[in-house]
Amino acid sequence: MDQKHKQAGLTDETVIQMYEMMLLTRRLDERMWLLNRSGKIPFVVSGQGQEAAQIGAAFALNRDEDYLLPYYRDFGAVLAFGMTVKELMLSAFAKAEDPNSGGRQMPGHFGQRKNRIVTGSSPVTTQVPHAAGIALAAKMDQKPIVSLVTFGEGSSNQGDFHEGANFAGVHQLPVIFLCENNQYAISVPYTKQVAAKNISDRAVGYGMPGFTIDGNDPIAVYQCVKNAADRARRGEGPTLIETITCRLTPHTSDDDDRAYRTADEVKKAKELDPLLSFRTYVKEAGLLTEEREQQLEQEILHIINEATDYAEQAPYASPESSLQHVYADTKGGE
Amino acid sequence: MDQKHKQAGLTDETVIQMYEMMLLTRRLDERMWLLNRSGKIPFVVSGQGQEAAQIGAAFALNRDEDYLLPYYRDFGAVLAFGMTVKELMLSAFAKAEDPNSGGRQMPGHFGQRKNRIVTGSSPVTTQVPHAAGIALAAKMDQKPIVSLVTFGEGSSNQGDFHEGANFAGVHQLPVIFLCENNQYAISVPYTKQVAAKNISDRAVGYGMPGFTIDGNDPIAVYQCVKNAADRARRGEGPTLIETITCRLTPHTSDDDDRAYRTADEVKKAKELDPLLSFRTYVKEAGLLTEEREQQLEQEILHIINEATDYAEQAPYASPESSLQHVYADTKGGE
Amino acid sequence: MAIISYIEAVTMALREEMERDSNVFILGEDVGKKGGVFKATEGLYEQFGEARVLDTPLAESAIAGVAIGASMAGKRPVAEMQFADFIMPAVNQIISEAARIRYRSNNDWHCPIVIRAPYGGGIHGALYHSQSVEAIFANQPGLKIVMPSTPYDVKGLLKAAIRDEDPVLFFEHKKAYRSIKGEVPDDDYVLPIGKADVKRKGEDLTVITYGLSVHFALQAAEKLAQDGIQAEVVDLRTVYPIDKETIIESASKTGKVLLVTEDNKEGSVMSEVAAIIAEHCLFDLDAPINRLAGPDVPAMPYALPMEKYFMMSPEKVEKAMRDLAEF
Amino acid sequence: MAIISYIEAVTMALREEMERDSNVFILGEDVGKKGGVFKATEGLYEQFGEARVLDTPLAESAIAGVAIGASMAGKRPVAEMQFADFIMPAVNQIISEAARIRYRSNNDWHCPIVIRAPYGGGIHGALYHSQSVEAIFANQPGLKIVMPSTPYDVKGLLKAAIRDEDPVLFFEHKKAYRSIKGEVPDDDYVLPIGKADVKRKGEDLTVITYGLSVHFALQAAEKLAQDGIQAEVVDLRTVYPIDKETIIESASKTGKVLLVTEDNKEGSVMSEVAAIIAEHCLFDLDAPINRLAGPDVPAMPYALPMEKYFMMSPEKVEKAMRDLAEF
Ligand SMILES: Cc1ncc(C[n+]2csc(CCOP(=O)(O)OP(=O)(O)O)c2C)c(N)n1
Ligand SMILES: Cc1ncc(C[n+]2csc(CCOP(=O)(O)OP(=O)(O)O)c2C)c(N)n1
Ligand SMILES: [Mg+2]
Ligand SMILES: [Mg+2]
Repeated sequence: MDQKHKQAGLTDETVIQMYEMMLLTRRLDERMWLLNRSGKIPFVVSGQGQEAAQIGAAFALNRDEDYLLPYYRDFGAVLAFGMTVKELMLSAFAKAEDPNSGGRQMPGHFGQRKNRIVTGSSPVTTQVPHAAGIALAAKMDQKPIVSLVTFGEGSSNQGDFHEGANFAGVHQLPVIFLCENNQYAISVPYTKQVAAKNISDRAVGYGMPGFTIDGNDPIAVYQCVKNAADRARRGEGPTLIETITCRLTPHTSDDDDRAYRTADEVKKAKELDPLLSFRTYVKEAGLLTEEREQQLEQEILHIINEATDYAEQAPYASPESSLQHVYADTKGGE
Repeated sequence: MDQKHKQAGLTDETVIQMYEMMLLTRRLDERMWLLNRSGKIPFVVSGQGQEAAQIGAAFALNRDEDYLLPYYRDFGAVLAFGMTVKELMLSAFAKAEDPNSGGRQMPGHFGQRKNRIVTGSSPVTTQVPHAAGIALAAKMDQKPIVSLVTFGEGSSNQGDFHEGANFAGVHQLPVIFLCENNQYAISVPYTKQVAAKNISDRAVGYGMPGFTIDGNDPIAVYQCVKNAADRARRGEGPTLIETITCRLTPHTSDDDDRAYRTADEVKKAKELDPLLSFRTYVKEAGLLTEEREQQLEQEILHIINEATDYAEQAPYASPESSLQHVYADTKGGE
Repeated sequence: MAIISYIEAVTMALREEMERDSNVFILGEDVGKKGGVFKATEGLYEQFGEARVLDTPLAESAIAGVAIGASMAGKRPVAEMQFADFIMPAVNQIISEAARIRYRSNNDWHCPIVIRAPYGGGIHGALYHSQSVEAIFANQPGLKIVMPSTPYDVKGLLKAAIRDEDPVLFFEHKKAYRSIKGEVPDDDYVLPIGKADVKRKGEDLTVITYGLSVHFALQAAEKLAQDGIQAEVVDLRTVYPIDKETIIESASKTGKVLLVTEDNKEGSVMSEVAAIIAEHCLFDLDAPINRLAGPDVPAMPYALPMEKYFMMSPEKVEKAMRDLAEF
Repeated sequence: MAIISYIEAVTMALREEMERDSNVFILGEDVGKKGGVFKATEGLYEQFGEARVLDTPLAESAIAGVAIGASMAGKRPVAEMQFADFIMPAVNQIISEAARIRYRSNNDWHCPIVIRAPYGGGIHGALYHSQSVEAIFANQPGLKIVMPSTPYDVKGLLKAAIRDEDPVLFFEHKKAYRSIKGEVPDDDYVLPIGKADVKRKGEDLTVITYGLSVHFALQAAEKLAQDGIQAEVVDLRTVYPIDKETIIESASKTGKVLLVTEDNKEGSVMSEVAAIIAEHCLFDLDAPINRLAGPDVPAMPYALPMEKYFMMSPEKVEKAMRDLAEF
């Protein structure tokens, strides 16, 4: 019998790329925490535990044409869409060269036009109607483009989720709604956020298919998002996909999660860490040797070191540049 | 076999009361249009075609304790909750004595504290979270009170529907969400509003039961709302009920529906007019004779005539009274 | 040059822009087959088809949010809010998103949308169909707020708004829709957003206002002229960001300023105008800066006597102008 | 009398009011077990239980709307918006509903809710965790907006807000939470909503401000005093509806007025203050009314140099005061 990734239509090369990107994402994330704890960067929000969902989803798209509307944990997805480690470090250090915002926004507020990563804000879920709008434009222009929008399960309780999903349903737009369900909205557990068994139960109310899948399995996520993208491109409309994961860190570097969840709970979740299980998978599939793994870690370390040094030394935007880009014709000083 | 209303637990007396109230509601509504077309009142919004849903639902509640959060077509429901024809006429004429608003709001913006009819506004669906809040208060106070909130199917696409329903689901609140699905939001037909088969398909996403029923059958509505109210009082949480009806008039007196629906469509809907089928029912059940019917029409005519005369002659609020009641301590002139 | 109504100028601008640029499209509640509840989009569904004149679900945050998304993908959406009063559910999308997209992305993304909405009272619309909502948005850098007074201005400014690279709120006075008529060229023209317009020259006092009240001020000015008092009438046209220069110039010239808005008084855009004058023209003033506005109650009541009490009128403006002239 | 921090005063007021009146309850995101992201509700979940300290779903319109509903059924909800920036999805509930319920029902219903929200910058919160949002609401009759500067005022005004019969927005400066400390009586007391407070008496110029900037003005005033310039510092405390009397009195007395806000300049609540002075004290003024405010860009950037450029500071206030004194 074929290996799981082959069944899903993934080549050996692609699946190992996915693994490498997951590892890169994790190591970058870990470095950010170190930088934060040593006082070098003021803030971290991270995606640890959700990389499989993010990377599985991103790889299922056409990363040269489709649009990504990520939320703040989506380091894996934006890396897969072409943002570089250096660029993410520039954002962490809030430097002028940060392509997301030139140091104007907090880290995790992604945006990069050339890679069709749509600029995001802090108020959650506003990106959901945007994804519908982008898909509407694609439909009008008869371009085979899909928009993928992500959000937390807590955020799926905002009105904008409902309105955006409904709009996409009515107009049968090529949108994929990806809910990264990590069981918590900061300190609020799933049961106090939602009474439905699954977030995907909401799909039927918008006339679209809904799926709940294991967010720790990048191949399962790939497969499900790929099917949704294919459907979308065939003009069959949107899909709601919920990936079940766990947030392996506190909410952000400002949070202490011991106030609301037990160490045991986190420990158990860490046993399901998608990085571990995917490593096992690629090894057992004969795609990753011990040496290559060592080498890969070295390469990644090097990339991250270089990016950190660069970003640390890069200049801030000038204070007066705060005045720029309010309107198309704002030069600053107005 | 028992008659349908008996199976539903309705006595002969109650069922005939329901019929009388439906007839009263319709005749009042018709009078309002006449008054509008003859230039006596500036505006009408009406509930023709939806009376069975409104009155079936209202009768299923404890009209001495429960709360009603109606929307603008709910003349039947507010009459059932104790607002009088005279009071509604005072509102139509925008006179000072109007208990809803003292002539400040347009007709159809109901509110009467003594009857627990909660004040409403024009922006649709804002009342949905209010209903959850009232139910939350009831739960906190351990009172066996239910809140019934109504809204159109178009309005169920607003964020506030989603957020209010989700809140009620999470906290298992005693709320009944009643969607009066009349197939149109002004000119926009159901298929351009919603891709789901039924509005009630949304219930599962909030962890509550959902039902779609014939809104032309007051007994079916009564039964379904009664079950929901019983569940709510037992602490089993909210219910979403969708009644399928037809709006027999244009959207309001300012609308001309010939631009967007055919005469034939309206004609067919009129054949399903709940007033006709319910009259047939009570007659066949032996609860309404020809004479009683005549007499009833006379009584209603008299009530409406009297109310019209009274309201027409009643004084407006003084211009300066516009300044009152901004805050608890606003006397006016501030 | 034809004489057309204010609302016909809206339709004309929309039609011409849709003909000019295939990226322009309209979305909103009942804008399609029905042609809008006020008929502003009448005929456009027939001319441009369903794909470019979209009837949306009843959900304003989605209307704004979808427009924003489409604009980021290269479209030029013109969203209609059925009444300005119903823009409230979309405030998050307008303020947190539309207004901030260019700035927060350091000029990488931008958001060229227009949101049209009928506002204003005097049409028996009660609390929720009469409001002036501009002040809610008139402190949000990134937004532009246009509120035209004449059919000529409507056409030129709506076209400018559609071609603008940034989000524009375009508020149309619903009482002006059919009551105000004027000459409008058939040609293509745009008027500058951000510039006030002196609608009448005068030396004795200045009235600064916008929207329907411009006409009240002009009528009153004619009456005063019969008594030899020459009032200058400044039409703001854009209420945010405001045209300081024109304000300062006129206020300095006449030394007597009356500010008129149909909105509630406290916290209206006229507060900003007063602040600008107080900051820049203090020593040129011969009289306190006078604001004439709606009372500070939530919104206009339905019953006619109360509505009239709240609503701005030529008589109220004239009285305030005479009082000021006599100061 | 203990010296406590600004945020401790918030918690104290909440606790005492919950002890006093069993109808008072709290709802918001993370207010329960976690005690709020800033810890304003710390210990209350433990003391009053889950039923009176509700962790809500992440949905601000529901938080406001549910609070409104509960208040109409006799409760006294205190809703927390996690950051003032995230009040935007609730604007429709606050403006269309809370502010209008008493008026539209002709006094039949009313809506005694408090909505608390941390606002303001200087904490490295970037565009969406630094904003001053009061101007959005400061033209909505029916609402009251309280923005205290000291722990003493926090306690007295939050208690007053909870006992008020009408909706109150209560904005707490998040940078003040731990940096500002002061004496707060253990006793029960309330301070009047709608009244400004003269925090420092002076004859030479008036600074009118609110929130954190009150402290900047007081610090600057001390410096000026060393040079013999006596500044009066007026703390608005309630920014809507505004206390005209106190403003007029102080402006008339000193004749020189500096208005300070951390918000963007155009359309801020200070525009209204300027308008009031221009309307009532014109002939008492010795200098133009000067506004010191944030620049007109969407909101405070994240990077430190840009944040500092935007943010108000004692130095900026002092400089503006000296310039005005020398005018
Ligand atoms: C409108 C809004 N309200 C509140 C917040 C504060 N906030 C930031 S993240 C968060 C929780 C989000 O939970 P979820 O959607 O499950 O995503 P997760 O962080 O778990 O990935 C909250 C409440 C916000 N950013 N936006
Ligand atoms: C927030 C908001 N947007 C728009 C409107 C204008 N409007 C009034 S009723 C209506 C249609 C409502 O349709 P539906 O909910 O199906 O109720 P129906 O009138 O059919 O009973 C619209 C768009 C409104 N009142 N509120
Ligand atoms: Mg989560
Ligand atoms: Mg309908």
